[in-house]
Amino acid sequence: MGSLKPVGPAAQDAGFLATKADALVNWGRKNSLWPMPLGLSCCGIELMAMIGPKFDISRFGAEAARFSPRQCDLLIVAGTLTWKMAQAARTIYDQMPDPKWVIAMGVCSSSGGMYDSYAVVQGIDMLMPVDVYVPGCPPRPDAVIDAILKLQKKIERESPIRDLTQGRNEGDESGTGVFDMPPNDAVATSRIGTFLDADSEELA
Amino acid sequence: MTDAQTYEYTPGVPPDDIDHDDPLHGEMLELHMGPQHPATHGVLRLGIQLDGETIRGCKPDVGYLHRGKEKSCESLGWRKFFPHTDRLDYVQPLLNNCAYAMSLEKLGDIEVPERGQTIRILIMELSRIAAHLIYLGTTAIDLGAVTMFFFTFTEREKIYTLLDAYTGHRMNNTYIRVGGVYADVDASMIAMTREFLAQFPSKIDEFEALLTGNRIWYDRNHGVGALTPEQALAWSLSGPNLRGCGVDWDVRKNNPYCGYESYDFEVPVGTKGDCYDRYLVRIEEMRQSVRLCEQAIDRMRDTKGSDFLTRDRRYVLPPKDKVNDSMEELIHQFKVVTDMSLPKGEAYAPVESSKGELGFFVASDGTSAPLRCHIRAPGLMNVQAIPLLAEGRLLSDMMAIIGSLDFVMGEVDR
Amino acid sequence: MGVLERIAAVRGTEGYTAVDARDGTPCVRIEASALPAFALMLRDECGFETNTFVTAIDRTEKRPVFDICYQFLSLQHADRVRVLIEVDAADPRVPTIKDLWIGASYSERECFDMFGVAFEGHDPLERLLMPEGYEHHPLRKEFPHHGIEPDRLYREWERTRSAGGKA
Amino acid sequence: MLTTYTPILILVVMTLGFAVANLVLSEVLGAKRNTIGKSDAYECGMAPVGNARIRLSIHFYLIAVLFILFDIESVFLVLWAVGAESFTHAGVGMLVFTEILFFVGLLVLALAYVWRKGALQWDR
Repeated sequence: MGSLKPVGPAAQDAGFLATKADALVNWGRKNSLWPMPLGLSCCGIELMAMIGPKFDISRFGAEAARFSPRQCDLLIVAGTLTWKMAQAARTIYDQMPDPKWVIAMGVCSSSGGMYDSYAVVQGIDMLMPVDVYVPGCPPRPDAVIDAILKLQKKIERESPIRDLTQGRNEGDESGTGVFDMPPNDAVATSRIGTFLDADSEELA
Repeated sequence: MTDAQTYEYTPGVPPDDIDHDDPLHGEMLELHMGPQHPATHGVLRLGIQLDGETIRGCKPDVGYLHRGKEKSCESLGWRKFFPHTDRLDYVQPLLNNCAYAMSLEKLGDIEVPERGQTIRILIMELSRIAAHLIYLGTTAIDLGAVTMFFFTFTEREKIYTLLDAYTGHRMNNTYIRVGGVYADVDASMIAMTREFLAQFPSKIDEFEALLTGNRIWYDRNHGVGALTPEQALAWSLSGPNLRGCGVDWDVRKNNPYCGYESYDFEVPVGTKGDCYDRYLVRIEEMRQSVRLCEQAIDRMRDTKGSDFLTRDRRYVLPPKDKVNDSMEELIHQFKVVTDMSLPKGEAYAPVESSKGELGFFVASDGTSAPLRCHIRAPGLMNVQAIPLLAEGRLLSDMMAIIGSLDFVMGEVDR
Repeated sequence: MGVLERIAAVRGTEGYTAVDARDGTPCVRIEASALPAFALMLRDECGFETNTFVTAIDRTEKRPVFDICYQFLSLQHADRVRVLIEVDAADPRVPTIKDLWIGASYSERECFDMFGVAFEGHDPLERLLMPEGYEHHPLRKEFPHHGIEPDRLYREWERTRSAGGKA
Repeated sequence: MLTTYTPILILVVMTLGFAVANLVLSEVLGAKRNTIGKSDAYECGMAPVGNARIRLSIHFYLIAVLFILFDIESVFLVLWAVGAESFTHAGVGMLVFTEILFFVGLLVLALAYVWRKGALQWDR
């Protein structure tokens, strides 16, 4: 599986120092992704099997599964996210220090899966920006390891030092010193607020 | 350690016999042992009131994994609800399948052929072993024995490869159908199962060597969360939690189904009803399941070649090759796929799951979609009993209590 | 000694009507008001030590009624009994059995949460599965499959910067 | 002109330098993204209820003080153990040993008193 996108011209003119420093920082980041296992349902069991002896993600430096968001940089949402749990999931995502990435493990977290019901979030990208989606119900552990490898390729092409030298990530859009990581709504076009409300005529 | 102080129990209200200006009891610290916590084995939230280290009040809050399965069953219909039953108690998917299939067979008086029943017993006992391995692995890692997690998951991976060979998928394998099983079991699978069953008892001895005599495991579990038989029955506990307190009740023995009465196995029963007894009961249950699996495999030989799925075409899909060349089979398939309807009435078929008595109460009005499909979850009763065992104890005992009650949130929240 | 004989031995034949169930479990239909006495008799005289479940069946497609359905298990006799109570669907109201079998409290809370059946005497009758601020009862037949505004609580959750404030 | 203390100086500079460098680098290089809720206390995904500044049971303080008491005792024992060799050469080995025995005996007495009063037993 080659790199997702060929390296664009922007990287060439970023100057020697930035790309080399970026490469070093990205190399360090991608090989020590500490997962935050948000094990919600069946995918959580496959997540444990992945951390277990047979599939063993410590070969990729990702086995230090801390259960506190403060010490993790990869949030693996494994299982069905319900609307009652949505606030807790978003709070955990907010409380993770930057840089952070999100893997939506299984179809339930990617797009609501088999549950088109009144209580299930139809895809966690309505709540938080997701980097890699893993199909499968539950996906085999090697599918999730493949997702981590894809994420590592994605991290390789990030440019933290160049953004730093060009002062890009200092400011914040809303000017209140408060960042908000908007959901990327890649799979489900954002349906927050578009559900049937109580007195809509379709219900009558 | 003083023995189990049992406060006069009113749910969620800390006893007021503590005067708060006595320096030994500070103010009440309220915290969430929340939906995202390694020791709650899933998304359960406990609202805990702590007085120093002692739990004064504990109120479980469930529903963080409520996916509305009973509602989707009413719109999906009988046949399409099978994959949902895998995701109920997701550490033993096939056992939920069998429970659901049995309640439908009871509703429609459908006879499962001999070989189908034997395969089901073999599959259910393998799922029970897998579920108890998850209990052992996660409870041990919560109490500090990290190697147990890797030991039990190595064994569980072997069961995954077995089920992969039987059913085509490691987990959530919808292999059971109304009236039998989906595919036959051939000689290579039986050889693999025999090989696994041959080496598994020695692995259980390894687990016991690591835990049973272990001083830390003994002190963390002995006398913690003690249950009297009357309490267990009043709180509708069942399965290993009930047998741990000395009540000899096992649905496989007392309401036998699927041919269990013709198998010979014992039912382990504890004495004191504390976490340590529940642990011993589950370890012994794994050994009994191995015996059951071996007997099921021996029976497989003399029913070789006979059909594993009933021939009653009202509920069962005809084999694919027949459908292509016979008009009648094509009509059967079309009728079953679009509208497999069951006769009017209610039915409840209890099954001995690894957590307790699991059953599907199905009410049908004669159409292809159920009027009501209530899932009787033993896990919900286990969660309900947490405050009874946890209040008055130290916070670190909460891990042993939650581990030993052994519930899975998919089944609790449905 | 079958279940119905045991009940008849204690109570004679008035006050309940036997119903034959599809799966052969002895099934009895009684009035809502007779439940506390009947339940106490079941537990003490007929030996039904534990309650298996409490649920409701929404029969509003044919008649505007709910069937509240209890099931009890007797370990000493190794048999089960099912009790059905018909309540009006507009205002389903049934006395609680939580004081007799405390194991029934979560089943009753779930039945209230899903159907809106009011269990009198069950003092903190709160929702079990849906979040507190939810006003509808999902398992009623008229409730739509996709739900009504499932994300309302998430939208209204003002993501507090400072600590405190209920999620 | 390497005086005998230079290695210690290098060691101090290295350790302090390493610690300070880490702090400064992470301060400079780190992306300071202050999102909503990031500064909230982490309580398993929920907004924390109540506050943590409450009056704790005195037991915690008691256990802490007892720990310090017996910890300092071991510090003195280490001091004696380091000098034991030179005491025996100086001929006062036995005297110092009896003093240490007396010191330890006194503290064992204290431990017995604390044990009997039940301060070590946690949940009373």
